[in-house]
Amino acid sequence: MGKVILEVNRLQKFFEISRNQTLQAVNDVSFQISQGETFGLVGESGCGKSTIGRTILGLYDKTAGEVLYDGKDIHALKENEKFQLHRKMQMIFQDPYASLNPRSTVQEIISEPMEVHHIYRHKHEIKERVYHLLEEVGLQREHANRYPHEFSGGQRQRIGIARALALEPDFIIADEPISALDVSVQAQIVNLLKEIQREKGLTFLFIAHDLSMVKQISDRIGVMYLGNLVELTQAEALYERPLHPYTKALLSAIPIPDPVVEEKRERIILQGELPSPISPPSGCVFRTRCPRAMNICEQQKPPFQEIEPGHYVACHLYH
Amino acid sequence: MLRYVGKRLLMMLLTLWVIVSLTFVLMVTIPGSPFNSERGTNEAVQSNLEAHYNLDEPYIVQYVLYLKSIATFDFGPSIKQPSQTVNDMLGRGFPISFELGIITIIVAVISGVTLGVFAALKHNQIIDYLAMGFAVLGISIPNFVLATLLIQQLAVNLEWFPVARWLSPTHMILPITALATGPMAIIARLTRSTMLEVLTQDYIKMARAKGLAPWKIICKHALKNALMPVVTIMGTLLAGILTGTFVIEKIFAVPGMGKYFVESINQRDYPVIMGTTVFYSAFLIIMLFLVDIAYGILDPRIKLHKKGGK
Amino acid sequence: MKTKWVDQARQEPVQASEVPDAWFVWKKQDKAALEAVSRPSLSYWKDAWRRLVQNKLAMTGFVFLVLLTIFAIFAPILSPYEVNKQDLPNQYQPPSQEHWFGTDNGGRDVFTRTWYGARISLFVGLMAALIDFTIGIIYGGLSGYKGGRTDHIMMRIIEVLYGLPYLLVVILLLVVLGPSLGTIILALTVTGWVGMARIVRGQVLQIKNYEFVLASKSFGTKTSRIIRKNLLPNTMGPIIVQMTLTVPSAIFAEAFLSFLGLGIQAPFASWGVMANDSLGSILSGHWWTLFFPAFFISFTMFAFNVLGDGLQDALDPKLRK
Amino acid sequence: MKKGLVYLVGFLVLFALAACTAKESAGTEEENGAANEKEAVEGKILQLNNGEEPTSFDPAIGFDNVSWNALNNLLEGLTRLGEDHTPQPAVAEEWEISEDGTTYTFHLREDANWSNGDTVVAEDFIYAWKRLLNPETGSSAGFLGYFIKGGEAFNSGEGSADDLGITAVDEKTLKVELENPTGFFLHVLTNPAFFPVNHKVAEENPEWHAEADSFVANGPFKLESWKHDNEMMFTKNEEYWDVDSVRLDGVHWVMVNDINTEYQMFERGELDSAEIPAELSDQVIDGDNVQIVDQGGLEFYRFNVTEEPFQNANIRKAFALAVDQENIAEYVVKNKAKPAHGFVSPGFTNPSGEDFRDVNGEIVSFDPEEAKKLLEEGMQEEGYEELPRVTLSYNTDNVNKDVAETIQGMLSENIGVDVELENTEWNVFLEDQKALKHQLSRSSFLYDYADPVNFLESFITGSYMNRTGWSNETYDELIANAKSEADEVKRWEYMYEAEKMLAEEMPLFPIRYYNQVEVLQEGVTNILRHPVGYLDLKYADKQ
Amino acid sequence: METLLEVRDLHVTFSTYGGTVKAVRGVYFHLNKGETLAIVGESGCGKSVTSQAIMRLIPEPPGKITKGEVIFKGKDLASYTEKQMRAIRGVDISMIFQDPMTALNPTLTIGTQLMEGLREHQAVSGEEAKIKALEMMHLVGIPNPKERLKQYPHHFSGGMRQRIVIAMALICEPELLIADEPTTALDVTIQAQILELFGHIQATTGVSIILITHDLGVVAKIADRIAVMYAGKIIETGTKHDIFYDAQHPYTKGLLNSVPRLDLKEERLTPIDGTPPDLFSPPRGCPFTPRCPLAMEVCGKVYPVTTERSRSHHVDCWLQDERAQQLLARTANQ
Repeated sequence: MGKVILEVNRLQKFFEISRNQTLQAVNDVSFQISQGETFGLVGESGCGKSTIGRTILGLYDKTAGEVLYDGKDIHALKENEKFQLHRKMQMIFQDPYASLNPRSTVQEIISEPMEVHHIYRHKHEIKERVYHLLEEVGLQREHANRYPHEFSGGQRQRIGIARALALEPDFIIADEPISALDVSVQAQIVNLLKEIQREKGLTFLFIAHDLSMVKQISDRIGVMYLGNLVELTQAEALYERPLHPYTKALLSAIPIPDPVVEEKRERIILQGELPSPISPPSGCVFRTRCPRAMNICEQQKPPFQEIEPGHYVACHLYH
Repeated sequence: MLRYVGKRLLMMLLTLWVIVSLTFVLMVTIPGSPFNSERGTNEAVQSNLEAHYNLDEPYIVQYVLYLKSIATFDFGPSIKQPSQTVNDMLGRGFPISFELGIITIIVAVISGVTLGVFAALKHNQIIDYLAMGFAVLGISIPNFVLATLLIQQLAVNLEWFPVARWLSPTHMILPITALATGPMAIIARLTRSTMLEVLTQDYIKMARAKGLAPWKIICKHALKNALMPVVTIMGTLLAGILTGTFVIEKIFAVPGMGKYFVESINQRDYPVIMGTTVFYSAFLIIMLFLVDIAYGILDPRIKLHKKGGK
Repeated sequence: MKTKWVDQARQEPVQASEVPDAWFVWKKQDKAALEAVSRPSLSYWKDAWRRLVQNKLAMTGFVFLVLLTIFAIFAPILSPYEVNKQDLPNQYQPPSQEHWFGTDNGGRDVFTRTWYGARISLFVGLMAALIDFTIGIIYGGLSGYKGGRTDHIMMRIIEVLYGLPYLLVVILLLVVLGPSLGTIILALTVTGWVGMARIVRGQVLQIKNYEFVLASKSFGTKTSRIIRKNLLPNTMGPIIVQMTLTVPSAIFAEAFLSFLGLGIQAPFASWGVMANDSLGSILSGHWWTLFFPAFFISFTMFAFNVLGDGLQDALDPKLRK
Repeated sequence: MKKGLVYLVGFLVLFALAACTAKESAGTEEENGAANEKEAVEGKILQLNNGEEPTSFDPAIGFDNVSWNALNNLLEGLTRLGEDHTPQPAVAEEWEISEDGTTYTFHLREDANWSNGDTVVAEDFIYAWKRLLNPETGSSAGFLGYFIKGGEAFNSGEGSADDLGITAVDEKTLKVELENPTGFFLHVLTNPAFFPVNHKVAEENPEWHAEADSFVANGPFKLESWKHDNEMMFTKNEEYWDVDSVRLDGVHWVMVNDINTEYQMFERGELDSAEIPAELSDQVIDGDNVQIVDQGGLEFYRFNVTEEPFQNANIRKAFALAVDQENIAEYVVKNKAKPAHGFVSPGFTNPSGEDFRDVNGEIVSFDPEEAKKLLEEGMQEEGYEELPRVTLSYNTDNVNKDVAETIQGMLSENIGVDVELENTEWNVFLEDQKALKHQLSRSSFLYDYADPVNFLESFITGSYMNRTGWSNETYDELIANAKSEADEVKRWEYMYEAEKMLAEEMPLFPIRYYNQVEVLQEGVTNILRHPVGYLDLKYADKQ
Repeated sequence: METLLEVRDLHVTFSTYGGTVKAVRGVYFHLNKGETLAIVGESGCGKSVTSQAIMRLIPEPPGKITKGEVIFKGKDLASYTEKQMRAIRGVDISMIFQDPMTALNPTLTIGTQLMEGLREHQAVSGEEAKIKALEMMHLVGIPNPKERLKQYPHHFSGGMRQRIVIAMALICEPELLIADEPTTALDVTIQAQILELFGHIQATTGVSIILITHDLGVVAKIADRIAVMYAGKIIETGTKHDIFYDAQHPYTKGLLNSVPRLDLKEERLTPIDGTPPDLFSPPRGCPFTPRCPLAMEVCGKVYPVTTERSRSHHVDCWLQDERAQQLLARTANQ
C-alpha cells in the first residue's frame, strides 16, 4: 500500500433541524485511505455514509474533527487552495438522472469542470478532450451533442464518470454510483471503475449500501451504522471473519443467487427498526437491535479499536 | 404545539406591527388633509380640529397614539363622520363583508372543486373541455363587467333577483355569483391538475387494487390529497376576494367595509385608514394562520411544531 | 420475404425448419450499435415546442396572441382614424363599414382605440411580468439559494407583504405619484412579484439539492456560474408558465384599477379603462363600446391561460421520458 | 392529541374573532330591530337613493349634499324655500327688518314643535348658531354665519360667543343683527347650517344626532330608523306645524353609490327616482317622467395667471374662446345641461325682476377665429415662438375626464394647441390648486345662497376660492361694494360690472351651468328641487 | 397441480408524446396453486406492466391492453367488465407495490386503509373489521397493533409500511398475491425481514404469489418457478433449479454472471454489454441480439421459437436450434 492520502479524524457532522433538534449524521468517524486503494464504505440508508463523502469534498462544513488530504486540513484551506483541491478530488453521484443537468448537452456537462478550471485555452481542445473521455467510458463521440435524457441509466452514469475524470483527479469519491442501476449494468460500471483505477492509479472512496458489490471493488471496507463506523478491515477479512454483530447481520441478510446455498444458509434477521439519528440510543448505537446486547452496551459507547492487525471494531464483545 | 401557536401568534403580531408602521408612513406621506374643503375654513377652526385629532402633534407622537389605539382596539371617532367611531364602522361593515366573503369562498370552493374533479375524471373528454372552458371564461371576465351584466340580465330584464342591496338570501345570489366566479375558476383549474396528478399516485393504484368503488377512491383517497394545493392558495385567494369585495360591494350597494377602505383614503380619514388597515391585515393574517392549521389537519404529515427535517 | 418472419412467432408458430440454414452464422459484433441511442436528439426547448404544437388549444391561444401583437403594432398605423380625435356629433355610431367597431362617446373610432388599448394593456402586462420576473428571480433565487436564516428573514418579509392590504398600497401609491403608466406598473408589481419570488424560491430550493448542482460545486464552480448555468435554466419552465399567467393578470388588475378610477392618463385608454368607461352601455345598448374592449381582455386572458396550461404540460419534466 | 389541539386552536381563534365582531355589532342588532319597524310603516312611502351615508345630521357638521337632502326634510329653519324658490315663512311665522337692513326680528310659530313634543324656541336657534360659529365645533359652514354681527370674529377665535348679534327677545322671538345689510339673508337662512337644534336634548346628549332613537326633528319628517351606511326610514312628523300639507307617510332612503346600479334599481321599480347615466341620456331625457331643474352653479376652468403662458390675458381669452360649450353640453355632459356663456348662472333676478344673465348677456362665446387671433396677439406680446407646454388638470371622475378630453380636442383643433391632461385624486387636486401648482384646472361652484355675489366674491384678492393668482383692485372694490351697498339697484350694477371684468380678464372660463335631472316613477309628484337650495319632500306625493 | 392463473399472449401498449411504447409484447405464463412464481427482469422490461395488466390496473389512457387472455380459475378476466373486476380485486387477487412510501395514502390512518378493502367486499361490522385488521397486523408482525391502527403512514418506517401494505393485500384472504418489487426500496436488513415474512405468510395462508423483481438473489430462496423477462417478452421460464443451474438463454446467463456472489471469490464480474432496447421501436427478431455474445444472423431477423427443454423449462432462443448447436461445436473446434 502506498502512503496515506486521505485521513479522516474523529469527523463529526451534525445538521441542525430546529433549535433543539440535531441530526447526528456523522458522529466521531475516523479512517485513512492510502494512495491507489479503494476504500468501501457501507451501511444502510441514513447511516451517514453519503454525508461523509460530501463533507470530505467540502460540500458540507464539518462540525468537529478533521479531514486531511495530503496532510492538509481541507476545511482550513484558503479559497484558492480549496479550488485547486477540487481538481484532485472528484465525485461520482448516485442518481444518474439527477446528477446531470438536463438542460445541458453531454459536451457541456463534461466540459464544465474544465471550463471552471480553465484547463485548456482553446475550445477545440476541450472538445477533443470530451471525445476522448467519452470513448474512455465506452461511449462515442457522436454522443457529445445529445442531452442526458436520451441515454439509459448506465450510459448516464458513464457520462458522470467521464465528467469526474475530466480534471484527471487523484481521488474519487463514488457515492453509491450503482445503486440506481440495473443489475447487468451495475457490473458494467463496477468494471469500468476498476479499469480506470488500474489505468490511472486512482484512489477511491466507494460508498454503497450493497455489500456484495463493495466487496467486488474494495480493498478495505468500513461498515457504518447510524453515523458511527462500527467495523473496518480488509475486504476478505470482513467477509470471512466479521466481528461486529451488525456486520454479521448485514452479511447474512444479503441474498445469494444460488438456491442451494440459500436454502442451507442460516440468516440472522435483525429485529426492529433503525433508530432516528436525531435521538440515537445511548451507549452503543446498535444495542437496540443487537442480538447480543449487554448491559454495558447501554451505558458506554464502545471504542473503535484495532482487534487484529488492520481490523478495527467498535463492540464491547471484543473488549 | 402550544409553543408553535405562541410563536406564530408572536410572529403575527410582529407582522401586524410592520404593516401598521408602513401604513402610518404611507399615510403621513400622502398630501392632503381630512379638513380640506372646497370652501375653506378659518385657521382657528382648522387648528382646533387638528388639535382635536392630535394632528398637530409630531409624527412620532401620532404614531405612538395610533399604536395605543390599536393595542386597545379603540380607534376613536372618524374624522369625516365624527359622530361615528371606527369601531362602529368596522362592527357594522365587517360582519357583512365577512358574510359575503365566506359564502363566496364556500361557493367557490364547492363549485370549483366539483368542476375540477369532474374535469379530471373525464380527462381529455368533452366534459373536461367544457369545464375548463367555463373555468377560463370565469377568470377572463372582469368582475365589474360580470356584475353589471348579471344585474341587467337577471335582475332588470328577467326580474329573477333584486338589483342590489343586502337584505335576504335572494339579494345575495348575484353579488356572490359575480365575486365567486373568478376564484371558482382558479380552484377548478387547480383541483383538476392536482387531481390528475394524485390519480397517478401509487396509493390510488393500491386503492383500485383493493377493489374499491370509484367514487370511494375519489372521495376518500384522491380528493383530500388533491385539496391540499387548494388550501395552500386559499390565503392568496382570500386576499383577492377581500379586494374584490370592494367592487362588488359598490356595485351591489352591499354595506360592507370595502368602501371605508377606499373612501377613508380619499378623505384622509386617518383613524379609519388605520382601523380598517389593521383590521383587514389582522383578519388576513389570522386567516392565513387558519389556512396553515387547516393544512395541518388535512395533511397529517405536517407537524406544526417543526418545519423541515430530513 | 423477410417481413414474414418478423416477430410473428407467437401468432403463427414458426417452424424452425422454415428458417434458412444460411442464417445460422455468427453475427458480427457491432460495438457502436450496443451503445446506440435510438431517439432523435432534441434540446429541451425544441422538445417542449414540439409538444406545445401538438396542443391545439394552446396553439390557438398562441396564434391569437401573435395576431393580437401584430394588430396592436400595425392596426393603429393603418387605421384612417386618429386614436384620440373626437367627432362629437358622430358619437355612439354602431359598427359599420366606416367604423368596424363603432364609435364611442367622443365619436372616436373604437376599432382604432381598441388596438391602441391593446398596446397599452399588453405593455402594462408585459412590463409587469418582466418586473415581477426580475425581482422574483433575484429575490426568490437569493432566498432559496442562501437558505437558512437569510431565507427565513426574506420569507418573513414576503409574509408581511401578503398581509399588507394591497388596495391601500395601490391607492396610496397612485395618490402620491399620480396616474401614469409607470405608476400603474409600479402599483401592479409592488406586491405582484411575491408570487414569482415564491415560485423561484421553491424551484431553487428543490433544484439546488439536485446532484448536478452538487456536482458542479464539487469541482469548485463559483456560485454565480452555478446559478447561471445550473439553477436558472432548470427553473425556467415553471417561471415561464408563471409569466404567461402574470401578463394577463396584470392586464386584469389594471382593469380593476380603472374601475377604481386609477386607470392610465386620459385621453389614452387601456382596455380596462375603455371597459370601465362604457359599463353603462349594458344599460343603454351601445354594446360595442363595452363589448370590444371586454372581449379582448377576456380573450387575451383566455389565450394566455391556455397557452400557460399548454406550456405547463410541455415544459413538465415528468412528461419527458 | 395533536389533532385535538389543532381543532381547539382553530376554534379559539374563530371564537375570538366572533367575539370581537359580536361586541361591535351589538349596536347593530338594536338597529335591526328598528329597521324591522320600517316594514310596519304603511302607506305612501317614497323610495329614494341618497348615494351614501349622510356625513352627519348635526346641522353644523353635515355640510354637504348627502346630509342636506335628508336634513332639509327632517329639520326646518326660520325660512323655507317655496315652490317659487323664494324664502317663505317656516318656523318663523313673521319677521321685521330694520330700516338699515341690518337687524332682523323673527317671531317663531306657537305651534312649531319638536318631534319629542318640545316647542321650538329662540334659544334652539341661538344654541345652534353659536355651535355653528364656535371654532371648537370645527364646522366648515362657519363662513355662512359671517353675515351675523361678530360671526367672523368669533369663528376666527378672536371674539366671543357673547358678542354675537343674536338674542332671544323672548321664548319665541329671535333678534339677529347683521354686519352689513344683506338683502338675501332670508335666503341664507334656508341653509341647513341655520337649522335649530333642540338645546335641551343636545345639552343632555351631545350625540343626539347620531342615531335614530335620539334624533329630534322639527321638519315635515322624523327619523324612524337609520341603519348606517345602509338605509334610513323617515316617517311623517305628526308634531310638524304644517303636517297637513305633508302627503307622504314616509320616505325610505337607500345608499347606493353606483349610478348604473341606481338606474337599474329604478328600472326594476325598487326606486322612485334616479339620476340618468349620461350614456342613457339620449334615450331617456325626453320622457314624460323626467324632471329637470336648474341648479345655481357653474363648471369652469381656472387659469393660473402666475404660470406661463397664462400671465397673458389674450392667451387666456384665446383658450376660453376656443372651447365650444354647446358641444360639451350636448354631447358630453348631456342630460340637457346648459352651456355657460357667462359666469353667473341664470335664475338670479334683480330688484326689477330681470334675470342677471339676460342683463349681462352672452359674454363668453365660442369663436375659433377670434381665438386664433388672440392667441397670436398674446404670443407676440409675450414674445413666444412656441407656446409653453400646458397641462390641463382635473380631479378624477368620469365626466370630468370626458369634458377634459373634449377640451383637449377642441384646443388642438381650434387653436392648434396640444395640451396634456393630468388627473389627480380630489384631495391632492385641491391642495395643488390652492397652492397654484396647476396651469389650467377644472373647477366647479355651487351657490350657498341665492345671490350672484356668492360666486363673484370668490375672485377677489386673497379669497380662499380664488386659486388663480389673479388679483385686480378694481374688481376687489366692486365686490366690496356689492357686499355692503344697501341700495339693491346699485348693488346689482356693481355685480354686472364685476362679471364683465371677469370676461375681460378671463382668469377663468365657463363651461356649463348645472342642472338637476331625475327620472321619476309614474305617479310620483311634487318632489321639489331648487336652483339654490336642497331637496324638499314636504309636498311630495306618490300614487 | 392445479393451474390458478394463466396468461396468454398479453400485449400492452402506452401512447405517449413520443409515440407508442409496446411495453408487453405477447407474454405467456401460468401459475399453479400455492406456488411462487418470480418474474425477473430489468427495469423497463414490462414486468410491472404485466402484473398490473393482470389486475387491469393499467391507466387507460395512455395504457391499453391490446390483446391477450388472463385466465383466472378458468375464467377470462380480460373479458370482465370493470365492475366484475372490482369484485375480483382485493378479494381473489391482491397486489403489493414497489414503494411502500407512496403506496399508502398519507392522509388516512393505517386502520382506515387496512379495513376499507374488507368493508368494501364483505358485510362486516366495524368491530369485526377491526378484529380482522388486528389479526392481520399480528400476522405481518407489527407490534402494538391497537395503537398503530390509529396512526398515519408517516409514523412508520419503510419496512413497517411494507408490512402494512402486505396486511392490506391479505386482509380479504386472496388466492393470489402479486408482489411488484416488494423489497427493492428497502434496506438489506429490512429486506431480509420482509422476505422472511413472505415465507411465513405462504406457509400460514397458502396463498399463491407472483413475485416481480430484478434481483435474482431474492428469488433464489422463495421462488418455485422463475420467468425471465426481457423487452416485453418472457424469454425463459423454468423451475428455480432450471434457471439457476441450467440457464439456457444468454440473457439469463448474463444476468446470473453479472450478480456478485458474496460467497465466492471472483476477480471480475461479467456484465452484459450495452443497453436494453427502447420499446418505442422494438427491434426485429430477438431483442437481446445486439447485446448477445452468441448472436447469429437469424437472431436479428426472426424471433426464436420456444424450445421446451423439459416440462417445466422453456427457452426462446435460436441457440437451442440444432443448426446453432452445430455452429457452436464448429466454433469450439476451431
